[in-house]
Amino acid sequence: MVLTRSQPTQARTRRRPTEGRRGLLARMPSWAPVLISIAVFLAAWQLLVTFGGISQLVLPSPLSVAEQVVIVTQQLFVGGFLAGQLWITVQEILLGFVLAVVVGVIVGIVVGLTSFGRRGIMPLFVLLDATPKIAFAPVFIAWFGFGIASKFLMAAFMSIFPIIVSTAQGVAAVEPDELKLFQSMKASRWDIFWKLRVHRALPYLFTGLKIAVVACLTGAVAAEFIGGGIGFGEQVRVAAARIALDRVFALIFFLSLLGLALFMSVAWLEKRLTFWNVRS
Amino acid sequence: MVLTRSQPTQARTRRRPTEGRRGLLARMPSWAPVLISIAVFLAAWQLLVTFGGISQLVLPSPLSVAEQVVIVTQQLFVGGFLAGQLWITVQEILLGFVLAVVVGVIVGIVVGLTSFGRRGIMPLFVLLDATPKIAFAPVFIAWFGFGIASKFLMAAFMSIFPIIVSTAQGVAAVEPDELKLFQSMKASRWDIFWKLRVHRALPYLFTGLKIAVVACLTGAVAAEFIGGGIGFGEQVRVAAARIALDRVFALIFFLSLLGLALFMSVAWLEKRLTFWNVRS
Amino acid sequence: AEEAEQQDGAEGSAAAGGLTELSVAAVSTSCLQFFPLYVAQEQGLFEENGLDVQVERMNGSAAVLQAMLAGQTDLGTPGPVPTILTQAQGEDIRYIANLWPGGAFALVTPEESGVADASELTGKTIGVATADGSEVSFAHTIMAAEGLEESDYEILTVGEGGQAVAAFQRGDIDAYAASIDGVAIIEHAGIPLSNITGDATGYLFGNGLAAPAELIESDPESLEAFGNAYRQGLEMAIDDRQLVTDACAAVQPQEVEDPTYVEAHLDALIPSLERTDGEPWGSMSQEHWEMILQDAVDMGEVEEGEVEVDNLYTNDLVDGFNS
Amino acid sequence: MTTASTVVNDAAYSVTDVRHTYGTGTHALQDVSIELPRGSVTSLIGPSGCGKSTLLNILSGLLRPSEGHVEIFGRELDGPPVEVSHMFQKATLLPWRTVLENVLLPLELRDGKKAARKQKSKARELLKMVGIADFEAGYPHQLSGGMAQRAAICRMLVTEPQILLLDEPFGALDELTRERMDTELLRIVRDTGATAVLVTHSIPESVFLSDVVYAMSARPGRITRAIEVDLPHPRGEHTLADPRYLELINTVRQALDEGYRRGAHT
Amino acid sequence: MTTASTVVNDAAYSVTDVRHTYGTGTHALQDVSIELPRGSVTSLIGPSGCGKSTLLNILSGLLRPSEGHVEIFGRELDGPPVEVSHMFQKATLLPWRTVLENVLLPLELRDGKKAARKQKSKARELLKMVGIADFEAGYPHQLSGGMAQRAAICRMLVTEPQILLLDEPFGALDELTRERMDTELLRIVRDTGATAVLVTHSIPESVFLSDVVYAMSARPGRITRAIEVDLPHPRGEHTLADPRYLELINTVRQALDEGYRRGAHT
Ligand SMILES: Nc1ncnc2c1ncn2[C@@H]1O[C@H](COP(=O)(O)OP(=O)(O)OP(=O)(O)O)[C@@H](O)[C@H]1O
Ligand SMILES: Nc1ncnc2c1ncn2[C@@H]1O[C@H](COP(=O)(O)OP(=O)(O)OP(=O)(O)O)[C@@H](O)[C@H]1O
Ligand SMILES: Cc1ncc(C[n+]2csc(CCO)c2C)c(N)n1
Ligand SMILES: [Mg+2]
Ligand SMILES: [Mg+2]
Repeated sequence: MVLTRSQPTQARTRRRPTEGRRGLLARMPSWAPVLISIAVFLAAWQLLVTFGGISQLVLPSPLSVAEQVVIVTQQLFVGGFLAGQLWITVQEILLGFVLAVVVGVIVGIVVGLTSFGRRGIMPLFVLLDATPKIAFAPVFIAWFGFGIASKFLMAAFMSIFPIIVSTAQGVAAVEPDELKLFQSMKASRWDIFWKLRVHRALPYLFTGLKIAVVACLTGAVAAEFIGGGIGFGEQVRVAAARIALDRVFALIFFLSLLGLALFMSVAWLEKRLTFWNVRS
Repeated sequence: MVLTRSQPTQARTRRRPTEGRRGLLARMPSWAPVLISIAVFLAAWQLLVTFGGISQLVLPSPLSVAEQVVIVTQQLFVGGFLAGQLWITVQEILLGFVLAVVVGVIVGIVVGLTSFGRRGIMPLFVLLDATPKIAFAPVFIAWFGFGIASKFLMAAFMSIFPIIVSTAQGVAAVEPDELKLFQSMKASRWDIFWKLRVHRALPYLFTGLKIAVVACLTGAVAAEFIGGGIGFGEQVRVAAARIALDRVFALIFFLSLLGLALFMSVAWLEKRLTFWNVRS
Repeated sequence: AEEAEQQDGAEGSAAAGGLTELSVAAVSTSCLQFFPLYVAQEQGLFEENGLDVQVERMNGSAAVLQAMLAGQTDLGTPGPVPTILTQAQGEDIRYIANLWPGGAFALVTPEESGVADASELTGKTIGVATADGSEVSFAHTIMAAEGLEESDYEILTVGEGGQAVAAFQRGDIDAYAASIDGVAIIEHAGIPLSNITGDATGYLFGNGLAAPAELIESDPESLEAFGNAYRQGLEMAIDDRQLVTDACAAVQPQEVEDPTYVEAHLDALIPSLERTDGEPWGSMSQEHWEMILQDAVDMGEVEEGEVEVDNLYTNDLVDGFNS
Repeated sequence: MTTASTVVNDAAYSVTDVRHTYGTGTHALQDVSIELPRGSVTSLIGPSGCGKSTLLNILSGLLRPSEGHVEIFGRELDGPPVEVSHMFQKATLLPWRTVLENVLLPLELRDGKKAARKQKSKARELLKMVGIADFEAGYPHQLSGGMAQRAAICRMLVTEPQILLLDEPFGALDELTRERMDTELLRIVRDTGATAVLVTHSIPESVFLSDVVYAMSARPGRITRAIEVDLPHPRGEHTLADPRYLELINTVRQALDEGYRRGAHT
Repeated sequence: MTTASTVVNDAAYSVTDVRHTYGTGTHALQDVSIELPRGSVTSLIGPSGCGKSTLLNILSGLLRPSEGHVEIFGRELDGPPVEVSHMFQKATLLPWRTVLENVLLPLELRDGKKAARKQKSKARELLKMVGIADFEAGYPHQLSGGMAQRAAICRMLVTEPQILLLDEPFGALDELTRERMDTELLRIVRDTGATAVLVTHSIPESVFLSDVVYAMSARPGRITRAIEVDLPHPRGEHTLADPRYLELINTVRQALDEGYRRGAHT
């Protein structure tokens, strides 16, 4: 139906008037669909395990995973061993991310603002970014040892390329009209950088940061996986070695929450800092 | 200098007249800067190893890596064992990528075109995408065995989320003007999809594909790393286990070339299929 | 037996040429570590025993046990402790043969450190190759025999090969507990090591052949044939080490590029694979299994009484292995 | 002008008591009743945001009015009717199609790809008529704004519509190009006997093109004046010098200024 | 009009034999020589692509001509001079700054942040003058096109420039809003005694605002006619009814049409 009487709810979907069959769904609060699909997913999983004759050691049931989630949560709250391991991983991620952002943004600016950087260095980064960086994990361990250093450096290594590339794109992607405006106002290169390029680069940068923050988590976990010794990712590996698959899933669940929290923080910051970037 | 006499070379950098100091660099052929920076990088590395007193067990010299690159190249050309392993990894990546593209695009379309998908399912994918997917590698091995299956499925799993997200964004991001045009011409939903949405979705999709193709390589290698048994990534691990770091670096070099080739293929396809997408 | 075979069609169905198909998963991707398997394969010993064997390589006991439970493979070579853990979770996978009667692990220190006895490791750090528990309990057993508590030393997972070398060079570890072939790799890289294992761990045998109980029930003949071929592979390789290089060239050529590397491996491995106590190849002792299970209980890995020793293994097939 | 609404009358459109309020609460149109004779050219002019596009969208069947009703050729309007072609301020050519493929799009959507391919010669004729025949194989990004707008005209005409709805079709062009396009458009409309409704911001353009100019007040839009344009046909360059032309321009300006002042426009 | 170029004369600008060819080979300007007296308002009008913006960019010091030279207040032009403010077709407000911060930008760039902050009251006055004082804390995306353009005017005026270069400043506005802005602008220019150069596509606008209208030919742009506008000051709504106004519009149109026909414009 093309013709629809306009109703209050229609404003939201203004862009697609032909698709405006507004039923139950439209009247649900916004969290309801998420809960519904989670519930359906969990129910299907439980049925598969119950009636599929699959060993718990191969695919644990959601119920036993939930039990482990409860147990892990309790342990985390008590603040014992597991909380310490989580804290180690959090440190690795945060240190790695901060390092990647600081170095990546600086390198990205240099690369993006100089002709040599764009033509001579950028292709190298594309090459490096196309390597499966996880293959470097043993090298990092050998260089930087078994402590936190090799892990956060690996996390930084995994996450720095999207930051460099997006920063370089960002600082190079100034609006010609705005550049002309600044030039006509006799702005210095310094002012053009700080009062124009930086702002225009932010939306690009945040695109890179959102990819990077997830890559950073992956990097820390991968380094622990391969390098062993410490951290929450290592606990996943220990649980896997003990064939405690329900525990594995429960621990992964916490890692996902951590990833989501980091992602959301970056997204929140993006919204605050690039509030002006409304699609025109 | 703001005022510059316009010269033929200026056309290229029209957007930044203030940065137009055109010297040696501008007159070099475009591959020269890349070679220069590679040469500088390798020289610094060799000097570090030669005079830094670093054990070859920790950081091999570029020369010994180059030697190994030659050896590996010879072995690959002879078409023996190593070529077979490379072919296994290539298969894993291609199968994984094709699977991720097929499933990811279909899921992305469903998610992007339905209100329930956007509101109920998309957040789940964001959550999943924020997990360190590498933690699932042992689980994939348990489910799908040691053959190629568990590896290409892992590769697909690592690369599917950017495809889903970008496809969903793409099919939802139709230009309102164009949608109105189609509606005024009484176009069917089918026509709106195939003759409008698909085209507008392509640039988004390719952004996702370029991330995905690198993630796919990482996924295959990580699965081999952790799951063992077969493939080029496994050869990296074997070399690392026998403390042949020069070989490790040489093998990683070939994996990078593979990654670059895949990335370039996708970029080439993008240029062909979205030739019309010039920034206006 | 024919009826049972029809029931369990998945395992060991008769293939063309009258050979019975059987798949086995090794817990390591190293060819040298499991050389009897590959020699048997390369020399056609499995065919001679009426089998068509498919060999897979994985990383770790857990993955192999899961693959067996998921029906991905018929046989595996897990360690005893992971097998105990599997039984504790209600799955019936049993040892049918002991592949490493001489023990799988060694505790070593760099020669230059001058440490010659485990008792000198008080306050030091012991590196282990994997966190899968075997090396850790191995180290604990040695230290406990010296009267040291777990709090008297540190355990650090460092991985294998280059990572262990780096750990020594950086001074992150003072001793290293790893599989004997892992130790051989480090020595071969030019770091002389002293073996300070001692004899407290004499009862700790290494990985073995394991199979689901149903398969042991339904097709013992094929399993006997498999063990027989494996034993023959071991014996042939001991007589002619070149067979190992030949077999591994097809599977893991990187490992046999350097003949001295192969020699170092075989020198280290063969003594622990050979039966020196006069018992038939593959057999296990009730007493050793009880001690290993008790260790697992003491470490808190399983509850007392959760696993019965009698269910963990069977010596029923040993005669077949040695026929 | 009252006729029984059940009887088919001579009007292309008859709009009765139409009001429109958007879902957001914006009250866009108020009590609009107009009758558009077959073959007439009508202009809508008024301040920005007064509801001109809203009214055009209602006429095109893209939007159903909150109140009132619309008849087209005597029947109740219900969704985009086949007789109508709608042209928007922006050319909105699909950038992945050549110019010719863009022109053929409405035929392709109506009759399928095969049927559209058979009509290539007709599309080419139209392109020739507007002077961009050489560009049929080019892509939109290779065209200037004026050329793109001409391609959009061809696309609009290729289905031989009986009714043309034009929403500021030449707003993006410079004044001289625009005047030429106006003249061309007028000729086409007269030649084909089509009915046209034009939304514009340009007073001279509205006078030059129309039989009637409707001036609208600021939001909520209502029709404040209907100015009959009695300039003789055919119109052309000579019209611009006609004193009556300038007089009518002033009349429209005044009508507009009143509505403008009454509105809340900033 | 020949004066020794070393002597300081009364002209704000004197342009001698300027030609410009872009790096791409586009020959944009040909033999342009004009003199702009202090305090005058000059319009440049001509077909799209004829080089109007190129000429304005040369006057603003953003572009150095391939040949010929330009003097400003008797001295050789060399980079953007302090006396000049340049305004472009698009308002180009920085979206991350409030309206007030946007207006203060030129002061901030010239004198630093601190000095700029002290001039807030002056910026506020300007905003009040153009009627958007209430929006000083708002962001550009909250403004309509006309409001944004007014903010850009304030930004242009805040440095009290002696010369204003305006490149189609109101091209994006609707006709009535545009007329109001024109009137406002004219008042400001006259009040401050500034010299202004205006590029426009609208013939009536050029006549209404200027002392002299220069008509340009299609590319390569050259000045084909200079039309002195002898309409009395102050101009306003009454000017629109002045028969001399309409006469001058026709004169400019004819001048332009010649140049248009001679050019290669499609
Ligand atoms: N889809 C919509 N939802 C809500 N409000 C709308 C919608 N479309 C238009 N409006 C509002 O309705 C009013 C009339 O809009 P309309 O586009 O019809 O004006 P217009 O006369 O065409 O203006 P312009 O000359 O700027 O094109 C405006 O206030 C506008 O903001
Ligand atoms: N930076 C540039 N490099 C190369 N060519 C240019 C450049 N800027 C403008 N041109 C070309 O020079 C010619 C004159 O351009 P200019 O922008 O001065 O025209 P204009 O009269 O301002 O046109 P419009 O009315 O469309 O704004 C055009 O053909 C244009 O394509
Ligand atoms: C990946 C990997 N997993 C487990 C072991 C343990 N392991 C398997 S066989 C063997 C030899 C004696 O049993 C040992 C120690 C290993 N080495 N590598
Ligand atoms: Mg409108
Ligand atoms: Mg211009």
